Amino acid sequence: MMGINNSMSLGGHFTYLVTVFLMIAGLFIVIARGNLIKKLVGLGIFQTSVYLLYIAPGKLVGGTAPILNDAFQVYSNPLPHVLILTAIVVGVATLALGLALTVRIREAYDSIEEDEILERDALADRA
Amino acid sequence: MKNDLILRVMAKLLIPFILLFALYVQFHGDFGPGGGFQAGVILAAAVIFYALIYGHADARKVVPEPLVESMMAIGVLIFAGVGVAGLIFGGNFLDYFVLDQNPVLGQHRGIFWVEVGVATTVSGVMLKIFYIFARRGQVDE
Amino acid sequence: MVMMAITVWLIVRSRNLFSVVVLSGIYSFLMAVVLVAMDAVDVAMTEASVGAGISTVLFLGAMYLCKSEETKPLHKPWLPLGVSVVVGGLLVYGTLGLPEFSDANAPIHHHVVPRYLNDIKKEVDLPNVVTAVLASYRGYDTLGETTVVFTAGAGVIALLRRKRKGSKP
Amino acid sequence: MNLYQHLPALQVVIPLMAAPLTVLLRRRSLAFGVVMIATWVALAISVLLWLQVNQSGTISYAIGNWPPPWGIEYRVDRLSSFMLVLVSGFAAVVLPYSRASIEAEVPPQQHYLFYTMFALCLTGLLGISITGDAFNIFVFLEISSLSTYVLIALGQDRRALVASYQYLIMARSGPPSSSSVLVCCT
Repeated sequence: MMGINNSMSLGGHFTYLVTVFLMIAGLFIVIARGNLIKKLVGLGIFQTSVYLLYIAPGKLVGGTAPILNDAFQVYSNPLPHVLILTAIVVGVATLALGLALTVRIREAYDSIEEDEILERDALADRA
Repeated sequence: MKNDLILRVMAKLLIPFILLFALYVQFHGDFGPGGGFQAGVILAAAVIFYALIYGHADARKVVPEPLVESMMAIGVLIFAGVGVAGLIFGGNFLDYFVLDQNPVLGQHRGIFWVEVGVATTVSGVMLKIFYIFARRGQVDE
Repeated sequence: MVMMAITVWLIVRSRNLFSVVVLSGIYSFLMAVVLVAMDAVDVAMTEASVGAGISTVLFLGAMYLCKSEETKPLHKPWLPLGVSVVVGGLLVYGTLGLPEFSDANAPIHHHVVPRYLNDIKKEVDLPNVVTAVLASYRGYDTLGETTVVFTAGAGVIALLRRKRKGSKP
Repeated sequence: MNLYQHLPALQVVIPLMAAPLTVLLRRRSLAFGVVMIATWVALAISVLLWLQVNQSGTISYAIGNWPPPWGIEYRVDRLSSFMLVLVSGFAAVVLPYSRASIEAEVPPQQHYLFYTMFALCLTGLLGISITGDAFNIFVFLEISSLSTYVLIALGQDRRALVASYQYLIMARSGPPSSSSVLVCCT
């Protein structure tokens, strides 16, 4: 509820600003951090911010959840919900695969830091 | 953790309710929030909970791994099968209108089976991934 | 939402992977709360069960197999920071063009949705519009989604199944 | 029922159904056979579709019998039918020869999973080419890319793992950002 009140008082674009902040924070983690698991966390944040970006425009103040009932007239937009449900599922599928790859990398290199991995590759190439 | 009495008793109390809740989410998804995907995840969570308290070996006895692996495939086949059933009864692919004389009932039937397929695949995959991670850990340490 | 921003800030700062994972679970829960506030109950339920439940379990499982401390980065993060800020600036510029929050005249409410809301009674007759659209109108997407999950499962098996002795190079 | 009319749906669904079948069967020769049949049938369908489009113009197929803006539409025009022939043709040619090389590189109990992934990758690529719905492209893009990560990482070289991981990160950052741009633009 807090989000909604804030967004009302801040001229209607507050939601979008928070979304953008979350998005760049996720992007920053993905680019700047060398740890492979941390990168995946960043990717997750990046994705959830996109969910928010889709869901937020569909909300109507005074509307209810899109479950039909004679007592209500105004509903929030169901279409983004459908799309984002699918996107969440896809996201968790990718996450699982990414973690599996991380585990394999750690077994092959004994490290999950990007810099160390690149170093070891360079060493192996020279040898 | 395996021998903690409180955990074991609480788990025994809770797991049936989690399973029941999963079924509720599955079949009540048409009327309230919920659906196949959420139900599948909750179902998998119940078994994961069991595995955490009683150990992986016991969990594998209750829900054996080959079963889990086939569940993954069967779910997709159920879903695609509903689509092909639409073809066979003379409609387009995934056409639920033709599944019953009454098109609206046909829709209900189609959605029901589709959700069953989704739940089967999702719970199968989640469990399988959990089992595999758990087993890797045992080999490693 | 402010709490979410704080959580994310902590995630960026923290080096202990365990706390990062727990924080991301908290973040998912907060996200689910926000989604409920936005009337997306189905999505919120999924986000809570997936984001806070399954992904945390997966992360912990993976961390059990790897070590849980992040090393200090070798280079200064100015370049990535710059890139992120530029992208953020572009996005803020983009959002200025978006309709106001909760604007009933926005195009998103007029394209296909009225038909979903009005005709669902006689065409599908399920009260939960999200389920109806998901499983029927856009059922093919859901088939694709199920296949994605299946792909991930089979992929994890392919990557992580324990090898028999001697098959390793 | 007239099969000829349903070719656009069958084009994607046949390889899609082949994938879980391989997991169920689990024997690698059976899996190979199933995927082989599916691939060649897909090739035949795509050639038929190509001829059909050349004769009678763009085909539109409404999945689930919902008219396009509400449901998902498959659209086969000249370009996409050509892409279909190209993709399934490559798959059909590559598959028989892949058998020998995966026998050399992949541990034997993973062989059937290679074929699963192959079928899924084909499904995804065909789905991307044929669909007329933006979100559907995203879903099928995910199918093909997830299976591609696995196909890359299945090899024995450990650098393949890192390459696959980087591919995953890149590809995952792409769609959300592009889709957010999409939202901002519309």
